[in-house]
Amino acid sequence: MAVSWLRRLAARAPVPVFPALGVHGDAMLRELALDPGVELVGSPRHASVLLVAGGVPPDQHAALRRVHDQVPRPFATLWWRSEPLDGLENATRIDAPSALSDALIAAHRDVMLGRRGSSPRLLPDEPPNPWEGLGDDGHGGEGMMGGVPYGRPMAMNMHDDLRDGLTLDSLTFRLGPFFPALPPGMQAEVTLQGDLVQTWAVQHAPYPLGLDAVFFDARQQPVSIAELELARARYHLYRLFHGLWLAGLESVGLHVLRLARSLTPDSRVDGLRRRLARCGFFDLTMTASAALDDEQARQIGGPAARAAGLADDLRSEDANYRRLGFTPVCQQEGNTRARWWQALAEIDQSLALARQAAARDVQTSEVGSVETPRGPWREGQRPQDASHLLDELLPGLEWGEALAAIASLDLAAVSEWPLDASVAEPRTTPPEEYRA
Amino acid sequence: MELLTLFIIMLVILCAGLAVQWPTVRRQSLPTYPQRAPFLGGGLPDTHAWNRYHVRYYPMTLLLIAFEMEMMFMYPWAVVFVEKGMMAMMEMGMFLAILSVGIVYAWREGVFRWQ
Amino acid sequence: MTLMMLLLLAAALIGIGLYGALSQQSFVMLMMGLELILNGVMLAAVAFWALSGAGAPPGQLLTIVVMAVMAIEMAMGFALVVAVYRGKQADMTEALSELKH
Amino acid sequence: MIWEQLVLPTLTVLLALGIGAYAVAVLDRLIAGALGLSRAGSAWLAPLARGAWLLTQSANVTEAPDWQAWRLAPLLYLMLAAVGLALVPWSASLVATDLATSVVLWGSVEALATVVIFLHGWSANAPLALIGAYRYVALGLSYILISMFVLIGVALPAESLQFTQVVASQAELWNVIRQPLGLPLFLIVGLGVSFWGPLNLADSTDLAGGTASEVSGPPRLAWNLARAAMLVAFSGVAATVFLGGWLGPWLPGPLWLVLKMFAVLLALLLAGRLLPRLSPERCVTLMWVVLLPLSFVDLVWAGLEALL
Amino acid sequence: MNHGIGVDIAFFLLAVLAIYSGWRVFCTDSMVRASFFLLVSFIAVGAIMLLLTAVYLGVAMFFMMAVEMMVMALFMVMFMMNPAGLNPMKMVHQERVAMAVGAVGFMVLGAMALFAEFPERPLPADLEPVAALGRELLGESMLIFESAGIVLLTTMIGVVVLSSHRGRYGGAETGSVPPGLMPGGEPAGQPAQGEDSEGGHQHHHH
Repeated sequence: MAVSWLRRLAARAPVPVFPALGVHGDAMLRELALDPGVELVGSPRHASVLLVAGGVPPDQHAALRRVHDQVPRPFATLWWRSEPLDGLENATRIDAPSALSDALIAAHRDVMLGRRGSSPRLLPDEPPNPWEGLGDDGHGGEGMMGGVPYGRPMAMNMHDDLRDGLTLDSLTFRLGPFFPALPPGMQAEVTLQGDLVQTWAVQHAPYPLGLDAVFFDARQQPVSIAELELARARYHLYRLFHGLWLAGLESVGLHVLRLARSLTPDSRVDGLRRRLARCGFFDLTMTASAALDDEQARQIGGPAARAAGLADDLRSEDANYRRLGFTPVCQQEGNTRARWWQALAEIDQSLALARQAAARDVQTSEVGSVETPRGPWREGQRPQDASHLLDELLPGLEWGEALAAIASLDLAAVSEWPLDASVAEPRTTPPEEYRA
Repeated sequence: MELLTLFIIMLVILCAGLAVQWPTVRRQSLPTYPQRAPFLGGGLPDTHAWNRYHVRYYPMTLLLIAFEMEMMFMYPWAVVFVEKGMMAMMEMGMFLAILSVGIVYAWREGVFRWQ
Repeated sequence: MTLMMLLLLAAALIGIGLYGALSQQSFVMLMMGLELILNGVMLAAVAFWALSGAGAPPGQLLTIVVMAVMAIEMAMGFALVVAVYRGKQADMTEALSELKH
Repeated sequence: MIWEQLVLPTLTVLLALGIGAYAVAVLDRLIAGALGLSRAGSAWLAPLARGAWLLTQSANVTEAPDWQAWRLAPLLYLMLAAVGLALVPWSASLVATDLATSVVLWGSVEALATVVIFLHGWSANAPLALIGAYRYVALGLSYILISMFVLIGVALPAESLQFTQVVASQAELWNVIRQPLGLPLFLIVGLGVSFWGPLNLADSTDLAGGTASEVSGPPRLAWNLARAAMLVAFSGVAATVFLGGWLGPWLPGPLWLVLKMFAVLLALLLAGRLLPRLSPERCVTLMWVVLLPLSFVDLVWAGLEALL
Repeated sequence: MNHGIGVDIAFFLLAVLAIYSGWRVFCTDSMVRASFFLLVSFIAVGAIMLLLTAVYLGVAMFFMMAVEMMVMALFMVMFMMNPAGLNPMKMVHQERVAMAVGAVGFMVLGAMALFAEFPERPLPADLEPVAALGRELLGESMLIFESAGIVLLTTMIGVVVLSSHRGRYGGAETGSVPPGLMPGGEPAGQPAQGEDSEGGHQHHHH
């Protein structure tokens, strides 16, 4: 039969997966990005499997239901370390990281071959506003602008324009928490006029970040600087991956991921930096927008602050770091572009430190406070969420600029719990020869 | 004959494209309302997306209309260029000079930036 | 396809354009009417050129000039609309009719 | 007569379009694989499997789309690609549409492509698709002038706006050497007209797929197909006007053209994978302030070269 | 002029298309559709020109009008309420008069077409329309060519002056606009707006 022939062929395609990231779900995302059998897509319309990775807080279940219902049939859902929503009790839940990729492929195949029905719709089939084809033409509006034609009101002007004197309509919507270009979990109410962000109000902070366990250890006991710095470099490489993916440079992004996975103190990023500079990533893609002032930079802390010229780094207080010749690297401008330069510079510096430290087997001397890649973690004071700063930073930026700015800023709080080591790559401790 | 060929090609492609879309789209019923809502990562819009969209590059478009009109003169000019020799060259010089003045002026006024 | 039929078509386009230009309240729609009139004019010019003018070069030139007029009309028209809108912040129709008085 | 002038050219164009679109998909995958973005399964089967999957997926609908425009836009885009390819001469005699003004007609294909891509994003009635559509218009209205200047440049030595004449004028020296600025500028146009790689402002990742973000199933297949077909059509035109079209020793003309088209496609697909997406504002400024003056230079160069 | 029946059929179809889409321009609710209906009308007329062997003008019509109607659509959407026609609307005045004028115009012109005698002088067989136009432009009608350049330059400048926010006359306003909120940022808009949006922020925060 023709259809079954078509479906058999379709079953062989790489699985288009839309990832809805829950808490600590981004670690799984990076694994899947390198998986040849899986293709991560940016819109649920392009997906055959909805993957919910990580727990989703109850207050975001409604949004998850909406995303779930936006995937066109037929599709399957897969829940990785996450409790399936009510109504999806039969859905597959996977906890072992190694099984995920195969489970995704199997889910796609099963749906295609009809061994498994499409995931059911969770929300009632009702228009967003009570609406029935009212009026002569069945549109349901009143007058020219009134009513709720097709279930929604019309866009009307609410805001004066920020840039020029033309005040036209603005568009208000809530974005996230599963929008792939935003940090996982972040929800914001956005008003656009044209493609310019008019207002941006963060409604739900991004999920706390899972840091590598070594940063937690470093607060209890001296740890190997090489290990600490490698973890830091890896963290920044992950951020760079996201930034590159957003800029449409997927192939370089995967190169970065691979680099992060096989990171040793001998790794170099000079080539990467040259490549990025040459292809115009800094000059043509990233703009000099969303610059932080000193106060904002201080609130965020960490690399973002150093990109704005504040030389604050807890590592300078550590005697052993000083012995390795550590001084904070800084940029001056504090804008999106400078933050990416900073990220590359920090990776470079971390690798250099790791090289030296591994050669001499140096350990941290300070205990209690540690400079995490997200920012300083002083006595009991984890880096706090700073996403509210976006409300001041983003208005006036073009949509792409705004999202690039978000990607370049690391705003989420640091989670109480370290990243589960089994999710992340096998912890790359420095190879034996460096320890000797 | 050329136009007929072109027309037939267009027709065939149109039919082929329809054949790709039509059968499946016809057969299925309308999706549920939640599916039809625009994708915003789980969020919802307040209103329809269609609005009086603030086109941030509108001065550029107006510039283009005037600019493009000059192209109308340039195509016939290109055909007789070699025949007319240096005169056509001068003509072109003048034209490009005029255009350049327009562009430089517009650039100075920030027309190519998002308004 | 005779000259008469071509001219009839041109006349029809001009007639529709006239209706549009006179009946539409908004300035942009009014410009659409004008464009449609010019469309008819261009067709007529080309028809004369091809069937009655023995391919005299000014026939083609006339069409190009009409197109240029169209482009200038559009560019200036929209620029004016923007300027008026910026000044008045009002819906365009009223703003422009105020200009008239 | 009918066979030679009607059936054969039509079949050639349709076959080239179909095979070309498939080749684009395969080639892009191979390039991606070479750049470290490997996917499981054979590269030859993958486009077909993807097509089959899109045919089985149900087509999405938005709340109140502009139905006709939404469903027509991919078809029209595909049609424009076919028109573009119909203009390409495969040999001195084998050409579907050998208009005296085929250069201008290709220019209109580019202009109409802007309309169609805008329509695709606009008619979905969704915020992100809308932004993609308007972004693309900024790009589309900018690159069109560059394309025109570059193409007028190649028309100068040919003393004609006919593609066959343009090819004939390259019998001694290809335009790619005669007008060294031309092909690089024209490739940028190619990236623009198919919104590929660095100029993918319409369907970009930060818009979750832009104009295609709300499209699924068969209409999305048509859209992707059309986009690949447009790349093919563009590569045909680029090979014709800059790489001497069917000209070449030993091999038959059409084969030469195919080889040259492959070369152009390879360059475009590589650029698409290696370059990041430009920010729209930068893109417009770059086009008008840097590339447009460069195309002036190209035109003056071409003019001087043609007179000497 | 001798041509096959195919040309007649094509002409007839294109004529119907041109008139139908021309008419639809004024009775569709969606502004985008209206502009693109006009584009279709232009394309049909351009194709008729192609049939008349006006190779250059016909094709030029396509690309000129594609760009112009694209811009038209942008501005239509920008300045018209309810641009997509989600609610039906009719923004017409003196419709009867307009209709009458349109009909009278059609009839007068149509009568001219029907009853006036035009000489029948078809195109010479060896005419190259494009080259002829080029020679005309560089020969006798040089003045038109050159003045067109000047006029268009004036249009460009006029357009920029009138429409650009940062234009010469907008400059005065810039003085009253507070400097950007952040270094290198865009002006914060008028003072009243600034307060407005701040109020909005506080509201969202707490």
